[in-house]
Amino acid sequence: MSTVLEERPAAADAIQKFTATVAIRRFDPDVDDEPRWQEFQVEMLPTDRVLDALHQIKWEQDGSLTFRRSCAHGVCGSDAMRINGRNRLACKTLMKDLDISKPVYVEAIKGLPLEKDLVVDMEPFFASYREVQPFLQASSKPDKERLQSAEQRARFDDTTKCILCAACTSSCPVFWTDGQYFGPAAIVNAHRFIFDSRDEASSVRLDILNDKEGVWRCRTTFNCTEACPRGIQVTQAIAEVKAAVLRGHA
Amino acid sequence: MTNIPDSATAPTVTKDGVHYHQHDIVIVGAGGAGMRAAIQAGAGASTAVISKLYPTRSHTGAAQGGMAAALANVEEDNWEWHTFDTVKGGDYLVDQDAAEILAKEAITAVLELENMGLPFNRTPEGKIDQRRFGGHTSEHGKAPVRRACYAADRTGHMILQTLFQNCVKLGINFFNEFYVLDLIMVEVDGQKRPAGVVAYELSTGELHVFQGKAVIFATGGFGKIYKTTSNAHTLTGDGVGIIWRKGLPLEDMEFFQFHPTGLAGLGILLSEAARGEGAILRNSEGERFMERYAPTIKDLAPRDIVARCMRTEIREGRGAGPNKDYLYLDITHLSPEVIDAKLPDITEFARTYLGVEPYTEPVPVLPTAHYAMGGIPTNVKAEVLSDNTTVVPGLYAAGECACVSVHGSNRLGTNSLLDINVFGKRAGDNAVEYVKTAEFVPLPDDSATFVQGLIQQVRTATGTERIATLRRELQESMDDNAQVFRTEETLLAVTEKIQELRERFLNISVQDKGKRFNTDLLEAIELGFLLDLAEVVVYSALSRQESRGGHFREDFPKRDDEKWLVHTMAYLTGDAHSADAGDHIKLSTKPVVITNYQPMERKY
Amino acid sequence: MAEQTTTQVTITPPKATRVSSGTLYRGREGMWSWVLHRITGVAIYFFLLVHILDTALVRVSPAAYNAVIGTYKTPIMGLGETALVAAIGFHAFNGLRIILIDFLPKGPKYQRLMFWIVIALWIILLIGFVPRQLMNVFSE
Amino acid sequence: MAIDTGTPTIEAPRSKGVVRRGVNWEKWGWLYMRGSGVLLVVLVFAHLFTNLIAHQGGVKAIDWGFVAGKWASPFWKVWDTLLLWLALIHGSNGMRTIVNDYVGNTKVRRVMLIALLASCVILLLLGTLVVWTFSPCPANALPSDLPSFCPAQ
Ligand SMILES: Cc1cc2nc3c(=O)[nH]c(=O)nc-3n(C[C@H](O)[C@H](O)[C@H](O)COP(=O)(O)OP(=O)(O)OC[C@H]3O[C@@H](n4cnc5c(N)ncnc54)[C@H](O)[C@@H]3O)c2cc1C
Ligand code: HEM
Ligand code: SF4
Ligand code: F3S
Ligand code: FES
Repeated sequence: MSTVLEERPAAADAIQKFTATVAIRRFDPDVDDEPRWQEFQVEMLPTDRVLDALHQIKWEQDGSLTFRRSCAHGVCGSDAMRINGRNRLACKTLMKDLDISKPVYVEAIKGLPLEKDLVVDMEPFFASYREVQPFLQASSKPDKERLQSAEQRARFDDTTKCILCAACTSSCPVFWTDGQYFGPAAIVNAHRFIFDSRDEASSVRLDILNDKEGVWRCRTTFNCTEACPRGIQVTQAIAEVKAAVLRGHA
Repeated sequence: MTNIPDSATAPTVTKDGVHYHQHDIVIVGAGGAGMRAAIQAGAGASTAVISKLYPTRSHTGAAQGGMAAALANVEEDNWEWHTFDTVKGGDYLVDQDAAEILAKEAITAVLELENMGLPFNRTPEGKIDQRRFGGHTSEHGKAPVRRACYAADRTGHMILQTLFQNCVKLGINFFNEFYVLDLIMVEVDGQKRPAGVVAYELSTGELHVFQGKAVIFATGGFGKIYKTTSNAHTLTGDGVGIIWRKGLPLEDMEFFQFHPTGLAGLGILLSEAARGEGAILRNSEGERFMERYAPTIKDLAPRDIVARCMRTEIREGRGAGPNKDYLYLDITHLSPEVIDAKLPDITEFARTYLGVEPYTEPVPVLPTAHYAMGGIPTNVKAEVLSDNTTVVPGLYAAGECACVSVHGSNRLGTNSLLDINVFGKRAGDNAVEYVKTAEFVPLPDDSATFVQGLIQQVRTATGTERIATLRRELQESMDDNAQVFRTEETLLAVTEKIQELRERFLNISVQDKGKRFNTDLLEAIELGFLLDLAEVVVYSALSRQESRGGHFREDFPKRDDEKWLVHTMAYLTGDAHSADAGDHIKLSTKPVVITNYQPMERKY
Repeated sequence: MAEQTTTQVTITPPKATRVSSGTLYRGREGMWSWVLHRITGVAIYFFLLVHILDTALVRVSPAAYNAVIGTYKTPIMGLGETALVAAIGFHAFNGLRIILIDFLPKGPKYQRLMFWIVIALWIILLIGFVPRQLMNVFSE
Repeated sequence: MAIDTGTPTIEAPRSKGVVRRGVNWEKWGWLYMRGSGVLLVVLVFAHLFTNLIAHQGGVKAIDWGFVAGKWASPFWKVWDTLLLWLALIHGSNGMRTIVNDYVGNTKVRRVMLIALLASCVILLLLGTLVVWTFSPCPANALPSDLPSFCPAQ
């Protein structure tokens, strides 16, 4: 069997290099009182991502540039940052998709304590996550798997995709105000269990989120949904949790 | 919620700027293997998990396709067939006792994960659904079998999340962004035993010594010795490197798996699940070339075979693209609904990174460095060995950094997620048993001295070489010379390169001299590990004059069971910096455990 | 991947730029509608405070009330009143949009569309109201 | 609008210990904003329409007599009272949210919340009193200020 495939030079397509300017908001608390902007020139290929630009700067120009990264393809959640004013993963944002006639502005995510350059303290973020009891609570001890229909499984599929990158929470204007709001990521992870047919503790989680700093603080600004690199319908999930709190059950 | 001894209150003292912690069990690495061990360990003893990344950033989360277990939920299957496939897939270099444990315990491992909350895809009856995967067959190779349990194409993500969730539930103590840089070994009654580990805290630059009765290594792979790899930037083999520097052996290092379908040019993985769901590899002529090489299971042949066939197609001029240097993975015949339901993530990778629409266009792919079959030798109890048989009491290893060896010379897809769960659990259980009776090994006064020196040396180095340049040269040379096909000539070329890089490594400098989040400094240290490990890989590969599984010597294209049906054991014996690897690496062999399956020719 | 054609590019050394603050977060319809909703809400609230007080003057004496309400009849206050109606209009329509987002299962999905409908309704409202109002304000 | 990431420390989330007792004001507040919002649309637009559009001359023609004319009818009395209560509580609750969002200093916040509550209560009472004790034809007024139906005219 043989289907004729069109020759399509994809990766090697137009290996045209271009230069771009990257402005990075630098901060080293040991030296700086205030964060400061610094501009770098990078030489990019069409397949290069913002992460490649940052690497090029770190590896060839200024080794002290600091950021987190690991998987480099959008699955580990290390490198959420603000690129041209919006939260994204550096490893999922192609340079060629940005307007490179102007500098590409890169800065740390907002609302969490800035540690150095693009690195923030993630602890408050994870503290909120831990508070919603993000683990299955089921009393029965079956000797095989618990059964779950495909529909029941589909009910919470969207929110299982979360990689805890904090792009959502740190894009939320309510979270920026005082950092006390649970934030969309914690609610997403609560949602993942509240609507899991195997779980028995949804009412506990609904109770936790029916709090001063819980779901009611969400002002449906949709920044979280726009920012989520996993395409999770975050605001939708929050709305479903609100509805569940009002109903009193999942 | 917390039902373990609260080790947050375990003694911490600070002396000379070094922080000392004490826990019964110290786990290094918070990937799948580390956290599976932690769940066992945390329930029975005071446990600390030290990880250079936040646990959920570990590369287990990148695994896509599935986790094998002969549940027989969708068709007839049993663990014995699974054992056979594992042995055959590994080209008979698998220790069969271990493979049997792997296949048998697979079933409980999957059910346990389900019970912990893992949202597997379901069959119409509500049971865990299963899919096909390369090399997994029924009745000893008759036909592909549906054995891989999965959660869309993010099985590893769901495993990592589920394990982390259960660690949160148990209140496990994590030390995140702590880089373990040394293992403290002390001689007690004439026997070397672990006393603890030394870690560098990324946020402050301070050193911490973790004293433990038992130490479990679960630091994952070292794919970053290659340039084109599916592995994360952080997979630099620190754990394996630390063990190596302690003079403990490494097993089967020449066997590195190249996964057939990495995105061309980038190495980002497109799971074998794609082929499990029906995707087809094609050359520039549109031909389904795997039909020629493996008539029975075609595109679902084991990875080593497919990767070699792909390289052969390209060499023979049937590669696609302007430079005829890649092939196609074609899923255009699958309906968009099936693709969206079963392969959503990997199709998105193709869209995002190559701008290719997999619904309608074939995706350019190339083999990518993927998995280290070799590593720290352990027995089936996950205890680390200091030679072919001697156990190091209290030292355990599990996951990709370990070599049990259940993967032999080539790992089957979905067997690694299984490995981390089965042997991660065993490591945890056995460590708990061990600490019940063991005492702490007293820490020597100079516990942190070595690491202090290492850091001082790198921080103050004023050479002229850039870390990134050296690393790139190493990776490129490894890609060119120690990839799918190797010959003595190419291996010697890369040996020379490594020697040169070792020299130049003495003349490096780091620009960041600060203490906080000094990733510049750590990249230098990581490069040190990469150089060490690349050298062992190449040296072991040079010595193995045969072709088997992931190791294909064009100058010795045949498998040679007479001479080489043995594991390679490599030891660091002299000064690692001496120019000639032969001066400081000693190789020996270890017999393969064969129980039921005598080696046969491997045909698919 | 294929060897790259090496176009010579000169890398200029890094330079410091002066703006030190962070950039403004570039949210989309959802965020800006919320900003407007908040601003209009506050504006209406303060107007309401004043409006209750001035209306309370009806209880004091007709003269007092008429004196104060007289100041509302200047063109400046007339324009202010136009702005107030505009604010109320936006706040009200967008308030309904928020309510629909909260209570309709498909609400979040269509939030952006609904935002543009709000803007459309708001413009229609203003087209209906502003000319009339201005005529009233500026006619003698 | 938002605090800067430059801030070196923020409080740990909800560190003050969550003590929940009695009525959950947040939930009811949230519901109230929506419920009152729907009613307010009707109340406010009718109010604006009668005062600015339907009424000849718009705002320019509003005077004491106009108000007295409206409040002579119990229908408008009820209407405006409803409008007063729903809008003021809605607005005050909205302002409370905003104060909670942006006023970090606990003391300042407390003062502002008390001020909000006080002004809300006072204005509610005042407004209600005005509407319901209002007499359209007070004895001491100039006849020219009074609506046409007053006997004094
Ligand atoms: C893209 C991809 C897809 C895959 N798909 C599949 C699949 O479908 N099925 C399958 O079975 N297998 C798959 N594999 C293989 C499998 O995912 C890995 O082999 C396995 O997850 C390794 O797990 P681990 O726990 O050993 O290591 P990892 O998950 O890599 O974790 C390593 C941990 O060690 C820590 N660490 C490392 N060094 C240090 C140090 N110096 N100090 C402190 N901590 C340290 C890290 O922080 C991390 O937490 C895939 C692999 C890749 C790369
Ligand atoms: C005309 C009909 C009105 C509707 C449909 C309406 C609707 C709403 C809704 C739904 C909210 C909640 C927003 C959220 O939770 O995100 C809200 C908030 C608010 N409203 Fe109204 N409202 C109306 C009139 C008013 C009036 C008359 C006032 C002034 C007294 C007012 C002042 C406020 C304030 C201050 C807020 C808080 C804003 C915020 O938290 O961002 N609203 N409105
Ligand atoms: S919901 Fe999305 S944006 Fe938020 S943490 Fe999870 S993956 Fe990141
Ligand atoms: S950004 Fe914030 S306000 Fe709600 S919709 Fe998202 S949580
Ligand atoms: S580096 Fe892993 S998400 Fe970007």
